[in-house]
Amino acid sequence: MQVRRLAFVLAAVLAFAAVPGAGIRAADPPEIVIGSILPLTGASAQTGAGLRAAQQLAVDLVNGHVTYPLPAVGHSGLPHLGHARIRIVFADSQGKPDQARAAAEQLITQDHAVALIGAYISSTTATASQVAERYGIPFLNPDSSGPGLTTRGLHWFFRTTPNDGTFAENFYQFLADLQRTQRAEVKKIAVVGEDGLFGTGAGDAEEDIGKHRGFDIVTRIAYPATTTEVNAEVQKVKAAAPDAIMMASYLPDALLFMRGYKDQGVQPKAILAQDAGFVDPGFVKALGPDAEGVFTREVFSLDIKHRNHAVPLIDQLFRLRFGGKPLDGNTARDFMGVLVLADAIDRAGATTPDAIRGALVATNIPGNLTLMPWKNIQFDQSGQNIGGAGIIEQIQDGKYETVWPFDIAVKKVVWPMPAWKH
Amino acid sequence: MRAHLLALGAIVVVGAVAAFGLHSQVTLELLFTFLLYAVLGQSWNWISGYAGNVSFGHAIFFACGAYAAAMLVAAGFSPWLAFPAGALVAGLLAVITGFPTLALRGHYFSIATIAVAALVDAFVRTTPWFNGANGFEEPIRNGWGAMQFAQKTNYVLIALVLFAFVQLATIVLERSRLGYYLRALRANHAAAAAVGIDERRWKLIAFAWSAVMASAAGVLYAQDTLFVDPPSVLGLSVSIDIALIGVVGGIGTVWGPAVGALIYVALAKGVALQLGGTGKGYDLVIYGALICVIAALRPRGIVGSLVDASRRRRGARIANDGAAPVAERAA
Amino acid sequence: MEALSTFAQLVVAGVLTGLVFALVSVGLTLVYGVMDVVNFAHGEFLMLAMYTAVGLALLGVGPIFGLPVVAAALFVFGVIVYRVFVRRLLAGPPEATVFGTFGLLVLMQGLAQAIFTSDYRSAPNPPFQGTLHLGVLAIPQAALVEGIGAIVLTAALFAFVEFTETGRAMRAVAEDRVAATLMGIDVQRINALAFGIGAACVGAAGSLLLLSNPAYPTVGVQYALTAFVVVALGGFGSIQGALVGALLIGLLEVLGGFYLSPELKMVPVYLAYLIVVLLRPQGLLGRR
Amino acid sequence: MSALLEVRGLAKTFGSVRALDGVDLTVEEGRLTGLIGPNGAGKSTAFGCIAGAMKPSAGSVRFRGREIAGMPYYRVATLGIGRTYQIVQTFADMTVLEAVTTGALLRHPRLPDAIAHADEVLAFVGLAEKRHRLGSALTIADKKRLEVARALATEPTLLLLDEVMAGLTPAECRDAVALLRQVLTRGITVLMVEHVMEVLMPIAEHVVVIAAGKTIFSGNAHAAVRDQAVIDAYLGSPIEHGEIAEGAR
Repeated sequence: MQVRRLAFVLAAVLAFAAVPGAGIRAADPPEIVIGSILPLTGASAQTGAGLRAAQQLAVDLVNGHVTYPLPAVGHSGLPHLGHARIRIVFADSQGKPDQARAAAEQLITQDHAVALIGAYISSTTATASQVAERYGIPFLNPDSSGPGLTTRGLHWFFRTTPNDGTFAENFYQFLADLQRTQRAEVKKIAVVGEDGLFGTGAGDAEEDIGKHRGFDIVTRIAYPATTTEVNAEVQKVKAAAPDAIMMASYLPDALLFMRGYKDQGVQPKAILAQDAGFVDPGFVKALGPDAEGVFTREVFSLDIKHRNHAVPLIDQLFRLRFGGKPLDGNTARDFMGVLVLADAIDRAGATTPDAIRGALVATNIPGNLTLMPWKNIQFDQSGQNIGGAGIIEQIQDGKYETVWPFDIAVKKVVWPMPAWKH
Repeated sequence: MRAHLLALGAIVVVGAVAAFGLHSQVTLELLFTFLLYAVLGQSWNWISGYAGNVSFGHAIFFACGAYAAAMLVAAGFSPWLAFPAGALVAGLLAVITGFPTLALRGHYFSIATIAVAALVDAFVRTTPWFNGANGFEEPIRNGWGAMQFAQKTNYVLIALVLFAFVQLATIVLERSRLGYYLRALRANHAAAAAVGIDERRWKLIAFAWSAVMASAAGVLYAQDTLFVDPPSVLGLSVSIDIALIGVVGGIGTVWGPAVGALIYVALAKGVALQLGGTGKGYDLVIYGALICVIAALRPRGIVGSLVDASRRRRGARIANDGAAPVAERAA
Repeated sequence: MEALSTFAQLVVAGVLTGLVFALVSVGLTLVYGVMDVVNFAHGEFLMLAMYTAVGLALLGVGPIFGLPVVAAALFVFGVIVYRVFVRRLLAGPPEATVFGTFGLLVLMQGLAQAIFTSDYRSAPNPPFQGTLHLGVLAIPQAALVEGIGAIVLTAALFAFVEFTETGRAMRAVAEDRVAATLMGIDVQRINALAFGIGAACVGAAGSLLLLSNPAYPTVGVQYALTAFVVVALGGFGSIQGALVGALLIGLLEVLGGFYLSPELKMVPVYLAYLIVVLLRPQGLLGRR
Repeated sequence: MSALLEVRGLAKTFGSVRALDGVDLTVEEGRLTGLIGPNGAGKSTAFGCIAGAMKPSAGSVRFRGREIAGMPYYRVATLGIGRTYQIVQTFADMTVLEAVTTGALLRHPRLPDAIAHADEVLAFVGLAEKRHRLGSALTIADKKRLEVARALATEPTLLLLDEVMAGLTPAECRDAVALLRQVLTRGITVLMVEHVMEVLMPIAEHVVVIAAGKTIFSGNAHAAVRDQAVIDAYLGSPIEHGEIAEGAR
């Protein structure tokens, strides 16, 4: 009967699918394979493409001979491993947790990666790192800021980027410094964020640390990330009349809020944003003068070139590979992530997981040998880099200027933020 | 009937052989995902195919199982309890949401399922014990007790058992009072009422069974992925994936969901892994185009149209030569 | 006093939000009412319209002057999609149209990501960015223009369907396709026209929406969901019903967001839908 | 003989139209009762109220002493009232056997028993050799026969037939009447709605005639034909002398 034949065909197809997948690999390549999981399709595909270019650039520099004041760069491969070259293999997480797990499995079992790096979106980093934990492979996360990732007690998980807790701490440290230097009076704080993992993580940290430091959290607002209007949210903020508003939003909602604040005359002394929508090129372009004075935390800025002259050079190399787009917080962190991993493998002198993990634990790279505004790169037992810190930029004359910490600031803080222009 | 059982037996045997014979974790992973989505597709097929009420909110039942497993493990219980617990919650949820909505016609029901799913999503996000947007992450364990394994083999075996159960239940459905009544309701409401079929009661039974199956698949998903949060198990995109598997394969047939799942896995997972490096939405383009072609040319899906073709040929043949073949009937 | 002015502002905001929802839903009512086709790719038509409007804006033609051009472009797109694809779906069983338009949704999402990438794109310095202040109320000009656009579009469509020859033919097809054919109406032409005009409405909506929203591949998804709830609430096929449904939902979302909580602001919207649909399956003003 | 179905003072208004204005009807157990009347007399409305789903504005419909007015069709069927529709309703993509099995499932939940019972009913109505044919591929007469078989499969105590003879050739009518006689011999009570008098004559022991929404005759079929009120209802009452005079002026 027609369908019976089809059912048997189905069974046969399954059988064939099983055989070729045995995955027998050619002789072990001289190269050292690093597996990278990124959102190459789906909503974050554009960001994923940038991260991919930055990671590839780092690998090429490690395999190249041009030297820069950066770890593991310019020695034509890894010196302690007979100058073996590094090869990075990318797998697409589509921004979905289960797909990220499948990608991690492929990189470990089929591509025989000695270590993994990835995965930008916190939920995909969670599942991919669990696969690495199960197989006992070091996993380095350069770019997910969800605080929970390093509280899971994973043995093989390391994170170079500061997390939302650090950034919230930065905000309050910044406000304390301003009070000391410019008599800036901030007491009442509004915490606003989209209701996904990003907004919730940032919002919780901002609220807890704020209360802990004696600030008055006058309102906590979570809104559906896909909302097409924010009238109610703006009215709630207006009713709370905060001195400062902390925002965690993507571009569409960020624009809605800023226009709402202007229309409703919500005039805080400062708007402190967790980058994302507030650093999207579309933000300043859409708001023009109304974007003036907004503060945003950042992990990287081209302004710190005086700390490490490699910064502008790497920025130039990156623009060549990525359509002239400058190095930003995400791409810079991923670039550094690959170097930290390469450096660890080199110091391990072997590609066994334990050796690499040992080298990672022993990592202590001084801040000026990185592109980042960090004290240094050193992991605590939960795998979190304790030397990391964010910087704070302010939009002045349409440009993002580093204003804090003061030792690397290039512009003075404009306080309070200018009134809305009508 | 016999044909189905033979085919099911063959697939179970092949699956078991592949589970033990194979070493490539990636292929085993694809096999596991195929079985999981075949179960999900079949569970959706019971309500949207056999009962004729097209659901776009089916993820809420999948989430019952997934959250049950994650929360039970977080509370220190064995994930195996999630099968009965998830089934109970999913069944109840189906009855509560199905009772008022199952009588709605066509698009009204479909949009109602989206609305219900959005309400459940809001409830899970804002109720403290579901951990809101953070969801749950299961600590790494090993062994049958914790239903977690380093190798994929055991996952495939459990999925195979679940797949076999679900297919068997569907084969039995077609030869049961529920199956006849659902077909009657879809074929002609007036005639169905005349022979005493209470639409709401029988569709609720189908809906509850459908929910229980989806919940079981949710438990397996949670134990394999070890991470559960609203967007990954409850989102509209999850419901859409489940619905599309049923459509491609063929609604109201025993083997439609399995074929749909095979295509889904081959396309969404296989292509993405291979095309992974390019960074563009190519797999979505291929997938969307395939659905459009199938919907336009073969609206009953691949298996569905085969069934129609065979039945029309058999119906026509009987009409003219009058010879009555053995009561054997396919699909 | 303070609470009163907040309430007044919220009501005004709710009405303006509702009008934007009406703007986005008008095309859907026509397509559904005439041909019984719920076009699940409605959101993607809106996304395409917004990208077209951005393209025109980059060529110097702003969202307002560009509106008729985008509407015409979408009209052509709508007719082509009907002739090539939807016509075949209608020949199949009822679920074919549901899943066919679903495939279209996934296809257009993939193409948008491949061609436009997921960057946010908006018109360079769009007009009407200021705010109107009436006493204590503050009304963004963009929202006002979109609101006026919604009312004009609804009225125009209502007039077209009620008073023109083609409009009557469309209502005949909606009432009874077979009878309409017997009356000598070329149903295929009417369906193509209805699908084209529906798409043109979405084109106009896309252009106006660009005043306050950037274009990106998934911009249409949330608007489409709301449009379905609006159209079902107002009664499928009833153009004025969609306007009433949209205003109700706009108010529910904004007031619910303030007096309930922002995170739960969609709950009253979906609850209202379920309550109305269960008590009046044909919606508020629908006749089905 | 006890009355199986008693309809008292049945009234139904649609807006301002009084479709039924006091219909009384009694169906004796084991006998075939005909409900007859000219077009527009309210037969279908009455049938609708009796068969359930249509809620009468007033009056009662008692089946075995139990009030069933306005009860949904499926509940009425479960109580033991089988029915056919004026416009035949078939399960299009089901075979004849499957359709009748669906009916049998009401009393025989296990499929094998239901199929066996369905086969018996098919043999009884003479559709056995077409058991595998698709319902949609049958002639009108066979479709009506299938609908009767489907109703019989639910083992009703009362069978309601809504113009089951409509659209049949004289030969098909004879076959249908023969079938009805067999149905009666199985002790099933039948209420038949028709508007063609001579179809009812040979088999209806008891006839109820309604006109303009009222019962105007109840009794033996042969007596009905000679009853003045019935004739007037069908042929229109003779014009009184006075009326013409007024009209003409």
